[in-house]
Amino acid sequence: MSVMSSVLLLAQEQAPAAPVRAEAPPVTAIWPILIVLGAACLSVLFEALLPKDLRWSFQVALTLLTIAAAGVKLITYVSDAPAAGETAMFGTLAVDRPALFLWGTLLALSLGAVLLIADRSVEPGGSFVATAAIRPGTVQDRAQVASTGMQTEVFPLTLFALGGMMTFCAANDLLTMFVALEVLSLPLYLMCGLARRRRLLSQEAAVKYFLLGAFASAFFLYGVALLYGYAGSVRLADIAEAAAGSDRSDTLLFAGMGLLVVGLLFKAAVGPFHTWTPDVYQGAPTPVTAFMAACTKVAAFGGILRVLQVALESTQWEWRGVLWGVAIVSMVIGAVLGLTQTDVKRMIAYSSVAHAGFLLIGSIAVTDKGLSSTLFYLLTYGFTTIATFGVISLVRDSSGEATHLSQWAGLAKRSPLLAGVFTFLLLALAGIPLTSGFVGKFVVFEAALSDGMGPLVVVALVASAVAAFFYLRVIVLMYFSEPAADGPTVTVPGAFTTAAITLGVIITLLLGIAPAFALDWASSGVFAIR
Amino acid sequence: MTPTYYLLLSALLFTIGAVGVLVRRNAIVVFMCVELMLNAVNLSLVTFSRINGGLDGQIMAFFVMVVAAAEVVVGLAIIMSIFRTRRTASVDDSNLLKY
Amino acid sequence: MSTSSTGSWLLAALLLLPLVGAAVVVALRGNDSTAKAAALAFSIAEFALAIVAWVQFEPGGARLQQAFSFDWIPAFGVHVSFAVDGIALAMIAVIGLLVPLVIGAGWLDKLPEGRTKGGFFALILLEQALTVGVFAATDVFLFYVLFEIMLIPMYFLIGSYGGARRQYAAVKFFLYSFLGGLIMLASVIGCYVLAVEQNGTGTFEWAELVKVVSTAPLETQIWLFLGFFAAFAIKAPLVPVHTWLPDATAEAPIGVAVLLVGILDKVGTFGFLRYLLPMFPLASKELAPLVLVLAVAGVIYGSMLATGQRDMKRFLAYVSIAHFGFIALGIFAFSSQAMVGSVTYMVNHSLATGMLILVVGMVIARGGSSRVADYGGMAKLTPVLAAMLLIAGLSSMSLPGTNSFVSEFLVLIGSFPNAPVYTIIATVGMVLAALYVLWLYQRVMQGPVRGDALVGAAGGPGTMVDPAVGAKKAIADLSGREKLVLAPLVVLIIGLGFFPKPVLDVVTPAVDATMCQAALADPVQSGERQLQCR
Amino acid sequence: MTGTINLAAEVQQASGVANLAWLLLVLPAFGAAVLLIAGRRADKWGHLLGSATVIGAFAYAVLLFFDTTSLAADDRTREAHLFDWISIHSLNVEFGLRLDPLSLTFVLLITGVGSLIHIYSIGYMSDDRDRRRFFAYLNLFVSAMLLLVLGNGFVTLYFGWEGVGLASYLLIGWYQGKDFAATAAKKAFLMNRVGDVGLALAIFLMFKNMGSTQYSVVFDKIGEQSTGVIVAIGILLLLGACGKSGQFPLQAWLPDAMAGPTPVSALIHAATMVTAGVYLIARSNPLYSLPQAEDARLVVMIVGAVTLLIGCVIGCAYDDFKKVLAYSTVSQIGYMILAVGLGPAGYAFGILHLLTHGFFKAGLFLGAGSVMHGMNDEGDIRRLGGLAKKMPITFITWTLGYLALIGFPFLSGYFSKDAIIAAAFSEGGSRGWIFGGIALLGAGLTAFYMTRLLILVFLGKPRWENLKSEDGRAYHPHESGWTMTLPMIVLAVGSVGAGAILSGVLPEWLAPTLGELVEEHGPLSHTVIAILTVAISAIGAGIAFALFGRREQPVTRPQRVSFPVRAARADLYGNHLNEALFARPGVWLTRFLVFVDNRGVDGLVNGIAAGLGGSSGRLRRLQTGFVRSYALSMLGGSILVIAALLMVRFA
Repeated sequence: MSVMSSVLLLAQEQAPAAPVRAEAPPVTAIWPILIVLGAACLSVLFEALLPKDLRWSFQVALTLLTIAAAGVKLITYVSDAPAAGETAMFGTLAVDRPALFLWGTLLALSLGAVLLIADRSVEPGGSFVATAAIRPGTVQDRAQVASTGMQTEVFPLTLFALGGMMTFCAANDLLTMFVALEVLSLPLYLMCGLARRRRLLSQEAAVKYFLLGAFASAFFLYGVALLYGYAGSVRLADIAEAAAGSDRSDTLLFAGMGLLVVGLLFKAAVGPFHTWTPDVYQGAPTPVTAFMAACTKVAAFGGILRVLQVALESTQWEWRGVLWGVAIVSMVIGAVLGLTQTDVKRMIAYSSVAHAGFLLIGSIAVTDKGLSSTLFYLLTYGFTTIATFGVISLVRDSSGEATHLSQWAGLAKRSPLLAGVFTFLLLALAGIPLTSGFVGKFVVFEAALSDGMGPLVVVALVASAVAAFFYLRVIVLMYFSEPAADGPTVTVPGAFTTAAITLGVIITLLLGIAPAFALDWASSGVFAIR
Repeated sequence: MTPTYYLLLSALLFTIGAVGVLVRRNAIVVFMCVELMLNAVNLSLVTFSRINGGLDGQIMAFFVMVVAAAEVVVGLAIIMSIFRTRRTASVDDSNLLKY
Repeated sequence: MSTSSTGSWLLAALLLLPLVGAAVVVALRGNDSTAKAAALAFSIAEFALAIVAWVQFEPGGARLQQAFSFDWIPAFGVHVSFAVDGIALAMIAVIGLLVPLVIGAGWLDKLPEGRTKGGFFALILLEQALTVGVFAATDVFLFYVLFEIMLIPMYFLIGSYGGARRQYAAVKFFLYSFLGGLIMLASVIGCYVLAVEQNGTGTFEWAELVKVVSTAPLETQIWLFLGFFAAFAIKAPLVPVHTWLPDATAEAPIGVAVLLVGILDKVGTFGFLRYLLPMFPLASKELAPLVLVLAVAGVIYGSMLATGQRDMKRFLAYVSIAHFGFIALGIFAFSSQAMVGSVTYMVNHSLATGMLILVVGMVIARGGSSRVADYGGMAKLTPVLAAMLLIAGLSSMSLPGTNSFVSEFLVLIGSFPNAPVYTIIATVGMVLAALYVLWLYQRVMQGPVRGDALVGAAGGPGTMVDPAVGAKKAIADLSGREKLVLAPLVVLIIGLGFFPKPVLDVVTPAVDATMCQAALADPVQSGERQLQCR
Repeated sequence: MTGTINLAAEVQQASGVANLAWLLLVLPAFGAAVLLIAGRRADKWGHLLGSATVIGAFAYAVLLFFDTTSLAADDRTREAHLFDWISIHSLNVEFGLRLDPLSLTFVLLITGVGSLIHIYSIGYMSDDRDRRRFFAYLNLFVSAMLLLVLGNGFVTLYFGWEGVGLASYLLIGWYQGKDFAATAAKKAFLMNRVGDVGLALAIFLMFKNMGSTQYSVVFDKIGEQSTGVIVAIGILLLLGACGKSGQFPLQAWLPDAMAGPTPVSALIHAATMVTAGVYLIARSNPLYSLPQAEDARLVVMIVGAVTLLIGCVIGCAYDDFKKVLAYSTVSQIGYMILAVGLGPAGYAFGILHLLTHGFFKAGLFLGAGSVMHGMNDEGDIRRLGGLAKKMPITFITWTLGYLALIGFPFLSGYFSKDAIIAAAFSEGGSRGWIFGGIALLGAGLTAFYMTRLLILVFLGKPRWENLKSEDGRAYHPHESGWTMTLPMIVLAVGSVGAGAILSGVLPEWLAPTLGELVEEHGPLSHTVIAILTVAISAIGAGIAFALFGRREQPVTRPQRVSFPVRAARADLYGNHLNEALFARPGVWLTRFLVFVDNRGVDGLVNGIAAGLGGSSGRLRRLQTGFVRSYALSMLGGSILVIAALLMVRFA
C-alpha cells in the first residue's frame, strides 16, 4: 500500500532529466580496458581464421601480450593520474585510485590464471576439452581425452571476462555495471563447461552456474530498475544525492538496494548466496576455478565497495545491521561446512565463502580504512587462491586430478616440495603470521574495530579459528598419515604452471613479510564521488 | 490512468518468473522464466522513465534486451550440451555435484 | 626510533644463530651423525652467546638493554624491535641451556621411520630461535607474530615425531593456542586503535603502548586485558584451559616435552609480567582475584590430578600445571618478593621439571613404557638413575637446598601479606607436591622389582636380586652421555639453591620496573626504600 | 623474662674460634658429598671418612664450647654471618649461624651422639654392601641437623628442618626393596610436611608483621605484636614441632620409622631429630614467655600431656622391641614439650630431659640393635628372652639405660623427669594438679612397659631356642664387636651420670638464651614429688614383674585380650583416624577429579569439536545438488535481506 501511495506521490512531480555531458571521452584513462576488449575481439578473429595447429600458440601469445600491454598502459597512466580520479566515457566509468588498484590486481591475477589455463604439460593438451560438442562417455570422447588438441576459444572468453570485470569495478552507473556483470559472467558460464575430463561434472557446473547466475542478475537488474525509479537516474552519484536528501518513497530505495546487493553478493559468493560455489568450483576445470575464485571475487567486491561507499553511504545505518548478519552467516557457513568436506576443491570453495565473510566485514566499514583494507585483502586472497588451485592441479592419478582428500594422505613423503608449498598456502588461508593472509585479516579487523565493530571481529576470529581446523586437517593428512597404496602421483609442472604457482607463493610471502608498499597503494586514494 | 498499475504488473510478472524458476524442471522452461523476469524489469524500467519523464529508462530497456539475447545464446548452448549428453533437459537430473 | 645500544649485535646474533643452525642442519640431514654434530655445535654456541649476553647485562642499567629496532610496516607503525630486560634475559639463558641438553638427550632416540635426526634437530633449533624472539620482542605486533609462528615448529615436532595419538595431540595443541592467539589479536588491534585515537598515529612499540593503554578507562582495560589473558592463560596453562598440555606432553618426544613445558609455557607467565601488568594496571588490580582463584585452583587441582595419573608423562604435565599455579599466584599477589619469586620460579621450573622430564625419559627408554604400573624397584638395578629422579623430584617439591625452594618460598612469603587466604591454600600444595613426587619415586624406584622389562632384567618376579648380576643384563644404569646431560642441571639445581643471588640480582630491577609501571607498592616496606620508576 | 626479650640487642659478632663455625656444617656435608659422588670407589674407606668428619665436627664443637664458656654470660650469644641467601628489598634472609648456649648444647649432643652412632654403625652395617651410602646419608643428616640448630633465622631453621626430614626419609627407606619400608619413609616425610606447613605459615606471619625472619629482629619486635598474631604464630610453630617430634596428632609416623636400620632409630628417631620440636619451642622462648602467649603455651602443654599418655599406653601393648622404644620416645618427648610449655619455669628442664634422654634412649636403641644383630634381626620380643647371659655387655648397658629412663634414683632420668613433674605441679591450681598428675601417671606407665621389655628380652626362658627366623636360620645369639659395644658403654655411662652433673649447671648455662630459670613452688614440695615419682615408678615396675616375670610367656601374642589392649595395639586408632579423615577421602577426591578432568573439562572441549563436526555433517546435506533448491535458498535469502532492510527502515 505504502508503495502505491509513494509512487503516486512520485508521479506528480517531474524530476529534471539527467544532464548529458558532451565532452570527448578521455581514452588515456581507460586504455587497459580498451586493450583487453580489443584483444578479445582480435582473438575471436584468430579462432575464425587461424589453422587449428597454430591457434594455441597464437592465442597464448596474444593473451599474455594483451595483459602485459594493459599492465604497461596502466602503470604509465598511474604515474600521472589525477589523485582524485576522473570519469571517462560520458561519466559511465570512474577511473579513480581504487579502480586502478583493482585493475592492477585483476591483470596480475588473470596473468596467473591464464598461465594455468594455457598449460599443456600437466595434462597433455591442457585441461580443456578438444571439442566441446562431443558427448561425454562416447568413443570420440575417449579419443579427445587422449588427443592433445584443445578448445582455444577459452582464451577470447577469458579476455572478455577480464574486460567485463575491469569495467565492472570501474562502472560509475548501474546500467554499465549490469552490462559489465553480464560481460564477465557469460564467458565464465561457458568456460565452466569446457573440462577435458569429468565432462559430466563440468557441464553440470556450467548449467548450475548459468541458471543461478541468470536468476541473480535478474534480481540485480530489478534492483537497478527500482533504484532508477527512486532516484530518477542510475548514476551512483545521483542515487547517493537522492538517498541523502529526498522525500521520496524509501520503499523503492530499500527494496532496490536489497535486490541490487543480493545480485552482487551472489557474484562474490557470500553466504547465504553461495550455494552455487562448491558445485561450480568442484566441477569447473581447475584453471577456470582459479580464475573465478580469484578474479570474480575481486571484481564483485570492487563493485560492492563502490556501490556501498558511493551510492549508499548515507543510508549505511539502515543496511549495516543487515550486512552484519550476512557476514556472520557467510563466515559461519564457510567455516563449519568446510570441516567435513572430502574434496579439496570443495573445501577451498567453502574457505572462499568464509573469506567472503571477512571481506564483507571490511566493506561494511564505510571508511577509507575499510576500503583500503578490503582492497589489500582482495590482493592477498587472489594470489594465494591462484597458487592453491595451481598446486591442486598437480596431484593426479590415472583418471585426472585426484581431488579426494583421502588420496592426499602421506603426500609429504612422495613430494616434500609440493607438500611444503601447499602447507604454506593453507597457513596463508588460515591467516598465520608471516603470510599475506595474516596481514590481510589484520588490516580488515583493524578497520572494523576502529569503526566500532568489535563483536563482529570476535565472531570473525572464532570463525577463522574453526576454519583453521580444516586447513590443519589437510596438513595432518599430508605429513602425519601413511601414504595410500595406490595414491596419486605428483606431476612435474611445466614452465607455465610453475610460473603461476611461484608467482602466487612469492606474492603471498612478500605481502606477509613486507606488506608496506602494497598497503600504501591500497590506501593511496578513495572513490571519486561526482 | 496511473503508471502505478504497470509497476504492480511488472512486480507480478517478476514474481511469476521467480516462482517459475523454482517450480519448473525443464531447463528451457526455467530459462524462459528468467527471461520473463528480465522483461518484467523492462516493463518497470519503461514505466519509471515515463514517471521520471526521461528517456534513459527506455534506452536501458533496449540494453537489457540485448543482454538477454546474449544470455539466450550462451544459455541455450549450455543446455543443449547437457541435453545431448543426458537425453533430458530436466535440471533435477544433473545433481552429481552435491554435499 | 631506532635505538641501538651496546651489545645489540649480540641480541641479533642470539636470534639469528639458531636460524642459521636450523638451515645448516637441514642441509646436512642426509647424514645423521654430521647433522647431529652440527646441531649440538650450534646449540652450544648459542648457549655461549647467551652467557655473554648475561655478562654484558647491567642490572642497574636501562629497563631494556641490548635493544635494536627498525621499521617493518610503517603504515601501522610496526617495528622489528628487540631488547631484553632481566626477565627476558633469564628465560633466554634457560633456553640456551636446555636446547643443547635436549639435543644431547635425544642423541640416540629412535625416530618414526622416514624421519631424520637432522629434520628433528633443525625444528628444535628453529623453535629456539622463535622463542628467543618472543621473549626479546619489544613490539607488540612482532610479539604476536612470533607468538603464533612459534606454534608451527612445535606442531610438527609433536605431529611427526610423537607417539601413537600424536595427530590428535598436535592438532589440539595448535587449535587451542591458535584460538587463544586470535583472541589476543583482537586486543592487540584494540590497543593499536586506542593509540590511534589518542595520539593520531598508531604504534605497536611496547613502551609507547604502555603509555597509551595504561591510562585508558577501566572498562576498556578490562576487555583488552581479557583478550591477552585468554592467550596467556591457555599458553601457561591455567585451569580450566589446560587440557591440551597433558595430551601434548604425553605424545611429544621427551626432548620436545622439555621444550614445551620448560620454555613454551613460560611465554604465558612471561606475558602476564610483560604485558598484562604494565599495560592494564587498573584491570589487573580489578581482575586479580579471578587470576588468583585460577592460580590456586591450579595448584590444588594439578597436584591432586598428578597423584591420580597412570602415565608418567601425563603426570609431568599435571605437575607443571600445579607449578604454573604458583607462578601465577606470585605474579598477581602484587609484591616484589612474590613477583621475583615467580620469575625465578619460571627459571627454576624449567631446570627442575626439565630434568624431571629428561630423567623420566631415561626411565622410559629402559622400561619401554610410560605407564607407572610397569615399573617398581628400579633403584636396585639403576641406583644413579634413581638418585637423579630423586634429585629432580625433590627440586620440584621445592625442598630447601634446591633452586625451587627459593622461588616457591619467595612466592608464598611475598603473596601472604596481600593474599593470605590464597597463600594458605597454596601452601597445602607443598604437602601434595611431596605426596606426588614420593608416590612416583616409590612406585618406580622402590619396593620389589615389578614390570616385565625390569623383572626380565632382574630375573624372577619381585625377587630381591643382587644388582651386580641383575642390572648388567638388560637394564644398564646411566651412560656417560646421560650423566653429561644431567650433570649441569644437578649442579644448577643445588647451586642456585644456595646462591640464588646471581639470578635474583638480574631479575629484581625488571620486577621493580614492572611493579611501578603497574603502580604497585610493596605491602611490607623496609622503610628506607622507595620505588622509583625507570 | 625481661632478659629474654631484649636479648636480641646483645648479639655479638662471632670472632676467634667461632669464625670457623661454618666448619660444623661443611665437614659432614663434605663427607656426604664425597661419599655420594665417589660411588663404589669409596666403598673401602667410606665409613671411615664418614665417621671422621663427624668426630672432627665434635672436636671443633668442644673447642667452641670452651671458647664460649670463657666469655661473660651476656656475651655468649654470638652470630656468624656467612652470606646473604635471599635478599629482596624488605625481605632479607641471611645465611648465618647463631652460636649461643642453647645451640651449642645441641651441637654437642648431635655431634657427640652422632660420632658414637657412626662408630656403632661401622660394625652394625658391616655386611650391607651399601654401607658407604648409609654413612653418606648419616653425614647428610648431621649436617642438616646442625644447620637446624645453628641457623640464625627461622628460614635457615626451616632449611635444616626439611633437610633432616630428607635424611630421615632416605634412612627410614633404607631397605627400599621392602614396600613397608618405602611406605613408612613416605609417611614420615608427608606427616612432617604437614608440620612444616605450620612452620612455613608462622614464618609468613612473621614477615608480614615484623618484616623479617631473623631471630634477632623477630624476638625484638614480637613483644609489640597483637595477641592474635602471637598466639597464631605460637600455635603454628607448635604444629611444626608436632610434625617433627611425633607429637599428637602427628605421632603416627614415628613408630613406623623404626623400619629403618637401628642406628638410624637411635640417632634420628630418638636422640636428635625428633627433639627438634623441643628446640624450636625453646628457641622461640621470647614468644612463648610473653604474657599474651598464655593460650599458646596452654595448647603446648596439652599436646605434651596428651602425647606422653598416648605414648605410654601404646608402649605397654606392643611386642616389637623397637616400636616399644619408639612409643617410649614419643612419650618422653611429650614430657619435654610439656616442660617447655610451662614457660620460663620449664625450658631448662625440657632441655635437660632432652639431653639425658639423648643418652639413655640412644643407649637403649643401640642395645636393641645389638640384640637384633645377634638374633638375625628378630624384633619380636616374644621370640626373644633370657639373652642376659648370651650378651652380657649389651644386657648391662641396656639395663643402666632402662633404669635411667624409669627414673631410678640418682640416675639421669631421675633428675630430669622429676624436675619436669615438679614444675608441672608448680604450675599451680587445677592446671598444676592435672598436668602434674598426668606426668606422674606417665612415670608409672613408663616403668611398667620398660620393665616388661626388660623381662621379655633379657630375662626369663630363652623362647627362641626351638624357633627359626623367617629366613629359616636358627638363632645363634652372640655379643657384638667392640665398635658396637663401645658406644653402648659410653652412652651407659652418660645415662648414669649426665643427670647429676647437668641438672646443676645446665640452667645457668642456658640462662642467656632461655632466661633465668624461674623457681616456683607448687602445692607439693620437691622432695614429696620425688618420693611420689619413685614410688609410682616402683609400683609400675612391680606390676610388670608380677604379670610377666613369673609366668611363662606365649611365643605368639594372645589374641583374646581386653579392649584397652586392643586399642593400644591399634595405636589407639590413630592410623585409622588418619586413614578415615585424610587418606581415603583424598583418594576418592583424586579419582573424582581425574574423572572430571577427562570427562568434564576435556570432554567439554572435545564435545564442542564433535558438535561442530556433527552440525557440519548435517548442514552439508542441505547442499542437495538440485539447482532449484539453490535458487529457493537464494530467493529466501534475498527476501530476508529486503525484509530486514525495510524493517530497519520503517520499524
